[in-house]
Amino acid sequence: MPSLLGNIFKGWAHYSKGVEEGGHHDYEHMFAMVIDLDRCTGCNACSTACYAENNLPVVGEDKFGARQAMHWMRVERYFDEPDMDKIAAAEETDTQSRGASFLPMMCQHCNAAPCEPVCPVGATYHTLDGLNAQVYNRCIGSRYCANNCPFRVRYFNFYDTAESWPAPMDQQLNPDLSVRSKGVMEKCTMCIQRTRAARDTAKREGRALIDGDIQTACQQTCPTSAIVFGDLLDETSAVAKIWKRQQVKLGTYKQNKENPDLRGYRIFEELNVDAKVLYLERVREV
Amino acid sequence: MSAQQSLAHKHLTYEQAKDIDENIEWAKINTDVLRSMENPRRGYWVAMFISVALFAVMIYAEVYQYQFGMGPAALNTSHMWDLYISTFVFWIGMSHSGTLLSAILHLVHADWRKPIYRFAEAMTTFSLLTAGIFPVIHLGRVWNFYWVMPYMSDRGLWPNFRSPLIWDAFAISAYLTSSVLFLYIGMIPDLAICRDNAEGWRKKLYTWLSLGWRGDDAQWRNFRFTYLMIACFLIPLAVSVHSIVSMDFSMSIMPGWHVTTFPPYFVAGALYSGCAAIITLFILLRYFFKFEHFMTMPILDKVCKLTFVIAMVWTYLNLVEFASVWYGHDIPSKEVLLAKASGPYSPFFWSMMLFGSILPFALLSPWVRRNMYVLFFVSVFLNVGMWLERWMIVTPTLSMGHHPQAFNTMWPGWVEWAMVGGSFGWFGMLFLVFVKVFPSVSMYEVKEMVYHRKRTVYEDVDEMMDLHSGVPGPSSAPASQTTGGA
Amino acid sequence: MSSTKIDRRNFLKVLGLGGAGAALAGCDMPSYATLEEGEEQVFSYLAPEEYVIPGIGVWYASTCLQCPAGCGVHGRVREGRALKLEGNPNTAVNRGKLCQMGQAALQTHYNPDRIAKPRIGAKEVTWAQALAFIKAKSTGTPAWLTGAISGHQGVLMDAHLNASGGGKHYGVEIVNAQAWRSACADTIGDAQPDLHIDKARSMVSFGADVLGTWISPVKFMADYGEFRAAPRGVLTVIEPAMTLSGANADHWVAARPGSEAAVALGVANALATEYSVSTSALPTGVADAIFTMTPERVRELSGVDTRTLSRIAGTLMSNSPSLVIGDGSYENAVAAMALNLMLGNIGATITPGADLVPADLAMRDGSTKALANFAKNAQSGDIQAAFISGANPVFTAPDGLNMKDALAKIELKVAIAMFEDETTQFCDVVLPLASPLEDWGTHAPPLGAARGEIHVQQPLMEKLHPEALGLGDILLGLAQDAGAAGLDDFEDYYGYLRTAISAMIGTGQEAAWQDVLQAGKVQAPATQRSFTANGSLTINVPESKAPGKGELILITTARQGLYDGRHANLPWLQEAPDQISKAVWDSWAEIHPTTAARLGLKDGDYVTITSADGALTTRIFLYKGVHPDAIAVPMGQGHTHYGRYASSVGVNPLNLLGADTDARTGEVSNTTTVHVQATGDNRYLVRLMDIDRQYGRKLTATISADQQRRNQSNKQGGA
Amino acid sequence: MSPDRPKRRPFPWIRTVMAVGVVGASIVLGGQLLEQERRGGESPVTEAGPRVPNAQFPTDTFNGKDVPQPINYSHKLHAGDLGINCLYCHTYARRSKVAGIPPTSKCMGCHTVVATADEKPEIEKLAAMWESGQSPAWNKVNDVPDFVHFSHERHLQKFLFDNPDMNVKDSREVCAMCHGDMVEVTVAKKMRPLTMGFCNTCHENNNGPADCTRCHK
Repeated sequence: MPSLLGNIFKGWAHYSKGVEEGGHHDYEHMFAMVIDLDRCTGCNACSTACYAENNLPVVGEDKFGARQAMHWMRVERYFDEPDMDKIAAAEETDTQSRGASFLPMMCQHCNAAPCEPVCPVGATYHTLDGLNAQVYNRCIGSRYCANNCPFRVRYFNFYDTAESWPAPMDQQLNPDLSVRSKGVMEKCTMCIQRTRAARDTAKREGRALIDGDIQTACQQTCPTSAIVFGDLLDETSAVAKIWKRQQVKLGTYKQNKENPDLRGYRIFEELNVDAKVLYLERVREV
Repeated sequence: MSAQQSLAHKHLTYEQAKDIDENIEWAKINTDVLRSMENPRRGYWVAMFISVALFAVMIYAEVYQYQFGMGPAALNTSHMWDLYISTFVFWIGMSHSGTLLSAILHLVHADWRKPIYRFAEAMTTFSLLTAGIFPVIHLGRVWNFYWVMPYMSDRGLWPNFRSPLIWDAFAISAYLTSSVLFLYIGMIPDLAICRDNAEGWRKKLYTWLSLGWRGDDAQWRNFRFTYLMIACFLIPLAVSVHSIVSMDFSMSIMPGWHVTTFPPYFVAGALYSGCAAIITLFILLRYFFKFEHFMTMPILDKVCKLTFVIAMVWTYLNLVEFASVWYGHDIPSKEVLLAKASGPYSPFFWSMMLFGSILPFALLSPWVRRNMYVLFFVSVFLNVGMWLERWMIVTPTLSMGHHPQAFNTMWPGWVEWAMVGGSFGWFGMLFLVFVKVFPSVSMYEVKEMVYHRKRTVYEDVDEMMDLHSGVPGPSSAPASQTTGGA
Repeated sequence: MSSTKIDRRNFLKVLGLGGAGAALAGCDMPSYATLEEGEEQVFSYLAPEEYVIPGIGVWYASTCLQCPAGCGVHGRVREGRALKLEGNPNTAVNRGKLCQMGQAALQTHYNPDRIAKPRIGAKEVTWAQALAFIKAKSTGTPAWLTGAISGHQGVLMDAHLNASGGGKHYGVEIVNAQAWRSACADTIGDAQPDLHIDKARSMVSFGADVLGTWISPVKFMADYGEFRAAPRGVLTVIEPAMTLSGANADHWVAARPGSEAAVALGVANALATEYSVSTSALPTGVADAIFTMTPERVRELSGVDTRTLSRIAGTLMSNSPSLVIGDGSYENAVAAMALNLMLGNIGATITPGADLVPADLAMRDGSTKALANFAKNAQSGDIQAAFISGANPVFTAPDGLNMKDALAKIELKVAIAMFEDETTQFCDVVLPLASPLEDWGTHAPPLGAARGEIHVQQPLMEKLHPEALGLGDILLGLAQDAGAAGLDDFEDYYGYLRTAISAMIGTGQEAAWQDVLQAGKVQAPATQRSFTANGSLTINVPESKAPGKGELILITTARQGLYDGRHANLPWLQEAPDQISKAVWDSWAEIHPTTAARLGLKDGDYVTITSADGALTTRIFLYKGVHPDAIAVPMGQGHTHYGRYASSVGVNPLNLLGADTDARTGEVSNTTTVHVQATGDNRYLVRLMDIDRQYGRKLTATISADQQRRNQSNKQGGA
Repeated sequence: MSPDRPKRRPFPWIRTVMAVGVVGASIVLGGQLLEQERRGGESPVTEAGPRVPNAQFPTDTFNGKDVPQPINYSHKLHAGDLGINCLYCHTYARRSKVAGIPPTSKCMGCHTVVATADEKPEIEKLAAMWESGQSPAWNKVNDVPDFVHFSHERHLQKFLFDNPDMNVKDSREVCAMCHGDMVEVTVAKKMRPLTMGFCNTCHENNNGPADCTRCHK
């Protein structure tokens, strides 16, 4: 039966199928990321590259102080080392003797994303590329998704952002993605516009997407090559290899590794959000 | 006549043990109630002015927010919701009182509800209308609010039926519809009375509304059946509505929100705030409209006792929640709990505990239950406590959450406060209009009540001897269907 | 290229603006307005080139001029607008990587505060008038005051100076590596040796921010990435206040300001005594100094205890080859080189650099010595005409140099600048400079030069302000006016550059030229230098002065980002949180908690910092990454005239510095003694995160290096 | 309740059920009708519309307003009477997301030979612009919102180049799917609604991507 009821039945069949397969629908790709915290120097290049690539507005000191900044990729800095203190307390407790800990934090594109089911209009959803997408022009700004995001990586346009680009700065705006207006939720898309371009190129050349076709802005600029991005379904991709080597699997909230020393871990794994960004632990001499 | 005088004399009514004086004449009931709907006095206009002013401020704030975005509300990346949602929950809660009084007490044949259920139902409807505002105005792109409704568009797009916000939309609209129906149907016989005593535009209005009610046998039979049916239908609905509202929080994964006991907790809280609001309005109406004959102290006494019981249920569920968090091993939830009790929001948390759990014990003292002035403030503070409770559910969680980078304290901006104040203005406006256009006491049910009381009196001989020695009454009780009517 | 120019202009004027305007409509409510027929305009090209397709980005290779490192970049151009910069993978310096300053070069170009027209005094004039004015006023020998400059711009500048009676060139960089360079020159006879961090297994830095602002940060960070890969290298940093390098150190040691050299010699002492490493490779003067530097002495000088010294020595011994670097003062660098000599790193992780064959192409690095000299000579009236470009002496000069008075003594001050800044306020003539994305040029990166690489800079798009001229064009014009030889037959700098490069690559064919442009670099002939030991070198260990009662030692730190202040007008970098304090849009002073407790200060308190040369008021940031005797204020903020984004934001610590210079290098000292006084005000210092703890969450987990070695040994988790 | 109540009429179950059924049925059927309306009739391929094998496309039409252009270029003349292939001028459509306006050089390529400036006043305008080195400012006729990513290249590839039964010289038919048959108009005119429903119908019929982010940016 076509049209309305047909769609409903089709949708239900698809959904139940997904449920049986543990939520894994027929993905074409499963784009994921690896961030090596031992290579990461916290230099902030990724964040600025993100501003340049994704038309992120600059809000100024007051709004930043009101925590209304729009940095999709934020580099956090911590001065404590919970795991390290177990192994060996810092020898001089009155100095930062093992340096600081940096954490590049952006949307983790969870496979079981808490933000997706709660959006009243389905503006955020999972694409067939395994990305957690945000459709800006569908968003009505109920902000439920952001409330439900344990990573706090969803950013809301509290104001109109036009004044962030006084002429001629507006000429730098990337035409491949829209400038979000006030009242719209936005977040890291893993540079979906680059995916789109790469897919068109691949189709033009009559081939499938291969590893390295797509580089996210943060990955491309990272001076220490701490960020790796790729397709987990492609066994040969660098990302898939690292995930395999780190013995980290999707679709679980508890990894059982043969080698407990392996550095791979996902943040808030215990919440069973099934994040797709794998962090490699920072290493320090004791 | 002595009974009349003693009734008219307020102080004596404290001593009166009966819910209502069965000797009160039906004509007097009509005249008293109808009088309350006529030429408003200065106090009315003052109240109306304040309400309209508050509402005007709200309109201004909304326009401002529409222009400049949600920023002026001082929301931020971790506090995406704040007073909007908590006040929304508060008003939804208020709306449960009417249902409780009319539907539940109707089913259990607690006839003392009869003089006071009408304005309670009105309160239900109007607080729902107020609550409905908030989910709309809290949207970032409010001009697209209708996208949450499932409608046929050429885009072939549908809302996300997995989202609790969508469930809200359905539940609230369903509840609003049926409670309006309940209110209206319950009013039909009274509207007929108004029709018969009104002229001018009121005449037209009531004629149109009373649907040609003549009070004959068949009408009464269908009326009772319908009324009963809607009451039965309304009770599960009322419970479900606030359970669904609670799911906005309990379906999320945020510490302090992801709580299994939220649905009953919210329902209890809703009934609680509803009853408190009933006490407030009871006292106001009784005072301003001289309803001493109908809204008698014993009834108020019963409402107070009911309120106390519900308050204790709420307190229990509250403590259950704390305990389950405390003895659980979810660190973030525990952090949120501790932050509530000791963090920057702790004053509000503790005053909520004070107003919500300690203050109700005042209702145990008969003196408080009889002293309307004290009782008025007690009931108001009970509701303040309940509003704080909603705020303390929403905000502390958002100020902590899972990710330390997002920990921060946030105080609502002026826009939010304007909206909250304006909602009270809007509610007040509606209610003030209501009491002047519709009878805020159900005349026909009061008549019923009086009649039944008479019968019960005559079945109890001792009471007859004590109270009404020698007062003659109808020797044989006519069937109930002939009671009431115009 | 002249043919493509017109196309690019069409690009810009034509689709560009429309596209941008449309993009701004975003997904706001009335976006349907743009759907109305005839609402928007679309232009067509006149005669586009084959590779120019609307809607498809084209990548041009160029060079980043945000800092002296001179990284190669690829710029994405679409509809005639430069949209994004990425590193150029072909270059040996940055290998396709870029730092945040490079990313923000776009905002230097698109900045709304660019200078559009020449002006004399306050009134705008035409180029002709401006040049006539300069010609009339320029009596005597001109002087050039620039930042680090290299390539053919340098050549033309020399030509101009020589032709106009041998004026001097003052290269000014506040953030520089002069101490390291002169130390290298004195110890191994090569001022710019090539460093191989990636080959080292342990690196120790004495006051050199190798990952942040030192010489070529992106190159070093790229190497650092390899350095951390299997087998994992160990980084130790000894410095008074934590830099980006210190924040990434396995072992960070806080030394009293000016005492890093003592620590280095203490480590050398520990090596010699505990591990009996021979000091025969050292000049006797240095070796003696090492043996005078007993652990007790080190502790009293720097406050670093014996255990730390022997731990550093142990790290160096157990992870070789190692690499020791030092900067900040001449002694730091010499002591570091001494360690390198002892550990035999010379030739292993430190290899000779190379000299470009047209030697005048080489990079003329900036120094604060030049700044001091400029001030001195100007004061003494030796400078009649000054051409200032790429430098902001009024802002960057320490207060002790009285730069403003010095400038006042110069008759003709010509600023060739993109932005109005503190210096242009004092200049008679201000000429609009084209942005690096609109200009031609060649640049010899300080470390790329080791491979004889010269990066070519080409315009990514048409000039935003038609009247702005490239530095090369201006230099060429001035040199031609001055009658320099052999320049007459070039009508613009592009022509000159193309001829010069064609000569360099030995062919003038279009194809070869296009290859150069595509690669973004040209391989210049270079002769490898060789090391020569210097036996007569001595080192005098400074008596690092512990501050007196109620005094602290002020350190002016530089951060990748705002750098020395030149990037303060880029909103992206203003809003990019500082790497360590995570503060934005303001200045702050870093103080150790114990010091703050002693002074009764808490986080966010405003303090007045007073030195002999000035005073400033800013907020404090408490953390343990600074030595208790020190107070660190980062450079970059505190502009008074620098556009809408930078003006009146934060404070400029350079105003507190005096004029005292280093005996050996002539560099102006970047520390001074200050008094710190609370003003009583307190406001939250706006930053990304005011919580520094992880609350037991597993956010940035850390494992010990032993576990990691186990991983790497069984070929797992190396990543 | 009093004992002597008369027997009540039973609840009218049948009537209730019937009422509910009628309401439900009308909702479903109404949905069907609206749905059919949405996809523009049960049989999408009509005689009037263009003929592209292996493709079903919506036939919704749109009567756009006449947009004044700097030069009264006639599609009817060039594409219709002269039969010039659309892709000859709009050559970018083959390689890029935008079809683009042909560069002036392309116009002059012919008009220096045929219908030269001194013959036709319109060409004279064009020639004047060409001489002065400025390009005509055309007014956009067919446009999609800024949050939509529409690639001419992909659509041409699917319906024209990768379509076994299509010949490149018939590109007009493919263009007509979204632009209407341009030979019917002289100066360009919007002839299809180009709404999301329009796109969506075609994507459903020709199983184009249904993923929001493929088209929304």
